Amino acid sequence: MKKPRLAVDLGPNLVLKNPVVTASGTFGFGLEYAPFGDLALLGAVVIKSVTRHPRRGNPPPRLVETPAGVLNSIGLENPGVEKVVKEILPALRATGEVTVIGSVAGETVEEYVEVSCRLAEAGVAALELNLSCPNVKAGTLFGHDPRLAAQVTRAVREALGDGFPFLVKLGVVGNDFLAVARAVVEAGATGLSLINTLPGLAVDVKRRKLLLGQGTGGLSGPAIRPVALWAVWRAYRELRVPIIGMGGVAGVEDVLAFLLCGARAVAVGSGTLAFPRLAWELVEGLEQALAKEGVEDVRELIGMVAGS
Amino acid sequence: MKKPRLAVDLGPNLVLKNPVVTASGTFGFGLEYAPFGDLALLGAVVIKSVTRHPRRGNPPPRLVETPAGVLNSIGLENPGVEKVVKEILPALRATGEVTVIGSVAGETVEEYVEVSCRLAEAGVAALELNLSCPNVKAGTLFGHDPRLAAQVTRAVREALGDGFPFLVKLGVVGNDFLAVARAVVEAGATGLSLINTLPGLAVDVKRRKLLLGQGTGGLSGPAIRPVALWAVWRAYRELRVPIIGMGGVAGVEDVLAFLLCGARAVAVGSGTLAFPRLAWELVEGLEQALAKEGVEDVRELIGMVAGS
Amino acid sequence: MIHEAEILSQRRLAPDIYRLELFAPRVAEQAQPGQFLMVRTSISLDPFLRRPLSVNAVDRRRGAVALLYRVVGRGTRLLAERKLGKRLNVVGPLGRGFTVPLSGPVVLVAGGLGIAPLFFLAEVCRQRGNEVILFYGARSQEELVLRRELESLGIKVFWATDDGSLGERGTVVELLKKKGLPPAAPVYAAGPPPMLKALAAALKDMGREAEFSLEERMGCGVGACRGCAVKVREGKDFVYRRVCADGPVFKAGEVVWE
Amino acid sequence: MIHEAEILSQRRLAPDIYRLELFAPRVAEQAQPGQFLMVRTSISLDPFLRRPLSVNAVDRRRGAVALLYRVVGRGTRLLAERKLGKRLNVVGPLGRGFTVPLSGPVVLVAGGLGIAPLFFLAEVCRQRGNEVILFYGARSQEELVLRRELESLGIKVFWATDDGSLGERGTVVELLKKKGLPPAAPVYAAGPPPMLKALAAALKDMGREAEFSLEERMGCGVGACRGCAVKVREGKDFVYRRVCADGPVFKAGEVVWE
Ligand SMILES: Cc1cc2nc3c(=O)[nH]c(=O)nc-3n(C[C@H](O)[C@H](O)[C@H](O)COP(=O)(O)OP(=O)(O)OC[C@H]3O[C@@H](n4cnc5c(N)ncnc54)[C@H](O)[C@@H]3O)c2cc1C
Ligand SMILES: Cc1cc2nc3c(=O)[nH]c(=O)nc-3n(C[C@H](O)[C@H](O)[C@H](O)COP(=O)(O)OP(=O)(O)OC[C@H]3O[C@@H](n4cnc5c(N)ncnc54)[C@H](O)[C@@H]3O)c2cc1C
Ligand SMILES: Cc1cc2nc3c(=O)[nH]c(=O)nc-3n(C[C@H](O)[C@H](O)[C@H](O)COP(=O)(O)O)c2cc1C
Ligand SMILES: Cc1cc2nc3c(=O)[nH]c(=O)nc-3n(C[C@H](O)[C@H](O)[C@H](O)COP(=O)(O)O)c2cc1C
Ligand code: FES
Ligand code: FES
Repeated sequence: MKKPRLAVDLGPNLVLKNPVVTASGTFGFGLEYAPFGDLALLGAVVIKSVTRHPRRGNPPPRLVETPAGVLNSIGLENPGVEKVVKEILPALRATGEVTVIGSVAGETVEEYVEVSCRLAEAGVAALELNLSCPNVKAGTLFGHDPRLAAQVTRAVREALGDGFPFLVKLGVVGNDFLAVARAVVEAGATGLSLINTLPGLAVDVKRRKLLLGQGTGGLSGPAIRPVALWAVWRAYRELRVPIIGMGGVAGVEDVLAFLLCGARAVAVGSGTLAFPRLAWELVEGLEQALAKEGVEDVRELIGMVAGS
Repeated sequence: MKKPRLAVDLGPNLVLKNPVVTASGTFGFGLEYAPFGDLALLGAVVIKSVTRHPRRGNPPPRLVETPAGVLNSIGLENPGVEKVVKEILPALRATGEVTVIGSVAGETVEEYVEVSCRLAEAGVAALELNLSCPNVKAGTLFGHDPRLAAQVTRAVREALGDGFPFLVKLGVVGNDFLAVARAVVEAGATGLSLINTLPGLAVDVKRRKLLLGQGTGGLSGPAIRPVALWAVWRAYRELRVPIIGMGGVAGVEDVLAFLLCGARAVAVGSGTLAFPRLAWELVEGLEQALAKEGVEDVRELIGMVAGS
Repeated sequence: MIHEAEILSQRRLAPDIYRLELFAPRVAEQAQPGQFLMVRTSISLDPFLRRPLSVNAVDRRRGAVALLYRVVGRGTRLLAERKLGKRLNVVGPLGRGFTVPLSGPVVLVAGGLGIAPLFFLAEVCRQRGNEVILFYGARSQEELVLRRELESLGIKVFWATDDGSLGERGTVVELLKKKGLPPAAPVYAAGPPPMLKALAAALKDMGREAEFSLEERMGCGVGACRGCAVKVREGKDFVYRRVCADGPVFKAGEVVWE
Repeated sequence: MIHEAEILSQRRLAPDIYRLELFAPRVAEQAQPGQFLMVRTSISLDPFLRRPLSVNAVDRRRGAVALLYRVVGRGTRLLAERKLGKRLNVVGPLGRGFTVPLSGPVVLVAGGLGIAPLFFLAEVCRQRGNEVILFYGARSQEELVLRRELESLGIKVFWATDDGSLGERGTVVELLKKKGLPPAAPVYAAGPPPMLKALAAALKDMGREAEFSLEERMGCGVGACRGCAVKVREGKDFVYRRVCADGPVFKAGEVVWE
């Protein structure tokens, strides 16, 4: 049996060796999972969102389990771009030929631009602008307003120059996400990352208080998979841009589902928490599934789901 | 031990004997569940959404199970308001002193007005305007646009007159639901029903097609509970209007959580599919829980969740 | 209607096929052939929905109800792991079963697990004195389950297997076409959709009516959610009927096969 | 790091407390007292996350690892239902364990299930020749588990129960204050947060440092998700540390109790 071709591109300057990547924030900076497998075998490692200054994150509890899901309120804990560029990226690169995608968060247009440029200079293959973190004050400011989202996208595009690939990551609750998606694509984003966590909360009924230290959080995991597939399908049909799909991936069938709905790559998030080797297993499983079905090139699947 | 008081009001002209109601579409027209318990013991029976003309609904499959959830695409199958008023409501009333809340769906302002008036004349205790059905073409048209939502609300308010209680039911994906909520409250709605299903889809990977006959559907069940609690909490804090909270209720703790977040009544939806007697069990369970905690009046809980 | 039924026995009949016996006297009392139970397979919220399973047999004396099922997914896998003595939460009996003439021969056509409701029907028909002819097909000999029980009912069985390991090689519909039907005997069938579709076509050619037990994904099982629609002819048009409450047994001629 | 470990035994020690033995030679080889495993309790997607459980004992010769746990929710309930011979998926050993001096007496303070990691620590200390003094409190006599095993270790145990059914009536912290501590012996503790908080205050008054094993809800267990934050003093300010990777063992004095 011929080995199926797994490589996919996300725009002109970003080719991944396979479509399985990690979702920002669930795989740390990659190093935490190095004991579980060779990071270079993954399509890409998308690192935890990085801000200009270090952030210590939200008060605990930061994480609650919900039915088939996870509610988190980490609050963008990260050591700041300086340390990421100087210490973490070199350490990550020292483990092998890892394709790294940087994730950028911020409170102002300037912060997005500065962190993007620092990470790009440090040699990441691409960037993801996180405009949709539900767990910090300004987190969804940009992602909820097509105008602001376009503004930050345009500024980053101008600063990075024409060829540099970057995607914008959006959520789908509380905003007209297709309008925002259209706006950022017009403003120069290479593509989209869909979806970020859905806003949610849990209640400590005994104590009559919100369970998470910060109050509200973001919902992820298999629970949200149907919504994530819908968002990818909608965005692909409307915009035909490169999309990294994510939300509840837990098996090879899920990877295939996202690809069929129009994702060019699929990110594994909460699934890694439950199954540390999941990303690697999905690379292998995808190859096997394609071989079994006689699909020679994974790109044949992208967007090929038929309607009703 | 003194029996706790369970009665709640949803605005000036609607008192429910307890806060547990059924969610539209998951309890049929009530009659289907009459073999399982006395409908008069429930806070209210919210019936399936009714349209002017009969609708035969969407092609099968109409229902798929998802992790801790249900994806449905029923497509508002209902026999039309004529038959509901002439045959079904009388039959429902014949079972006992049932508090019935009518649910109204439509494609035009006129249809909402007409169906609302017919149901109100037929003696329902209150109405719910379903502006958020993700499974029919015009389903979310009104619910996604504050202006249109206000327009239909105002028209229904004018037709029903000042005192008649009605709530507007909204979803939270793809729209700025708080803006819509604010608009319908200003336009005369007594309160809100939150939340309708989240848009979602499932893929038949083998056949490379969307699994539901109609393509996309609406996600409900425990999977969406954190999102539903968040929406109720947000709307209560912003608007302080009567809210029927729903989404994933499966136990007494969930009822308490919704009340603490600001719901005055709690609807049981998909939970009934899995546990046919759930609504009754929750009435009993709520009474016991309150007695155990020494809460004399369920209204003491409403909105009382503390922040972080 | 809701029963916490003790598991009396659980037997593996073929690699993926199990038969489970419940202590549920009220179900045993009331159930008619073609009716089904909604079974809770998990104690967690995933899988969330109940699974519909036909009543496969009842023993009124012992208050026992048998279910026959194939492990095809998570729900049935969890069911197969349930242990003796534990309780299973079931709702039922639900749905409208088969309508059987008071006397005369009847023909039953079972494909695979379609034997689940038809075994019960065969038993009841024998008790009432109908002559029973059963066409029963499966992938292979080992999947033709309940053979001894069927033979002891004193009915005529024609076997078919895809691989020819028992009875005629080929489908049960081909076998039926070959053997022909006794005149005027009503036909009852259950099995996978492709089989029922082929059978419907064959029966139409023969000018015979039949009752089919259909399957569709179910939510409530009691007629409330409208999740289990099946397309049914109505004049020149069609309507959707509820498999759970209007069926699961339908006239073969009224079903619109997609 | 990921092991499909066969369940060698599963024993109920008290109404809600179980001890489970796994065949996991690599874990038995590597685990240090205070380290933990991330255990998959379900085969479905709900509950979704793994559960952290301390290594309670290892038997290197048999390749066995013991876990001691209380059934408090769905995850642990599912675990209690797991049967002999089946496999359990575990990740570990994870985290940073206790640091023990090469010789001299050590004091262990266990509240309830806090005995889980401290039993392992006591064993290792005895093997290395440290003198071990254990203060062990629980709600009642029946929840003071592993009594025989503890006694056979040849250590000094002071028992406390809330109801006075065994040892001193009252909390383990009150008992410790009453009995006092041998000078200079390092202190190791594990138990519910209120107990640790009270113990921290008591030790501060005595001017003693200690190592505490902390608990927090966990996502990954390997330091990646930042879900398991604990507030730790840093100069006049504070930072959040990861219970899973920076701990679960922390210096008592650096923890900020809320
Ligand atoms: C009235 C009725 C009576 C039935 N009686 C029996 C019986 O006696 N014995 C028996 O073995 N089975 C019977 N079935 C089928 C049985 O309900 C399903 O096999 C079972 O629900 C599968 O559950 P699962 O969790 O194991 O599979 P799932 O994990 O839910 O699904 C496994 C696979 O089957 C598909 N699937 C599941 N349910 C359906 C469906 N209803 N229609 C089409 N595809 C589906 C899924 O998409 C998936 O591919 C009956 C069904 C109905 C409606
Ligand atoms: C490093 C570490 C080691 C541990 N070692 C042991 C051990 O050896 N033996 C043992 O019995 N337990 C131990 N625990 C605790 C154990 O992990 C939890 O009891 C278990 O995860 C509960 O799972 P569950 O599904 O049964 O309960 P759930 O259904 O998840 O929860 C039951 C109740 O406990 C609360 N809860 C659950 N986990 C936590 C938490 N981490 N912090 C605060 N509240 C929580 C929930 O809110 C709920 O009220 C350890 C925890 C950690 C972090
Ligand atoms: C613990 C945790 C932390 C996360 N942190 C980030 C983050 O820093 N930046 C970001 O863009 N997304 C973050 N996410 C969102 C995920 O990248 C992903 O979009 C979401 O979890 C949906 O995918 P999943 O269901 O596979 O987890 C986080 C998710 C989790 C569960
Ligand atoms: C099968 C099904 C049918 C539904 N039909 C309707 C409907 O007709 N009108 C409506 O307003 N909501 C309808 N809903 C949405 C529910 O009323 C409820 O808002 C939603 O399911 C969330 O609650 P749950 O998680 O408890 O099910 C339907 C939901 C399901 C599962
Ligand atoms: S399954 Fe709900 S109507 Fe049939
Ligand atoms: S549990 Fe993920 S960092 Fe500790």
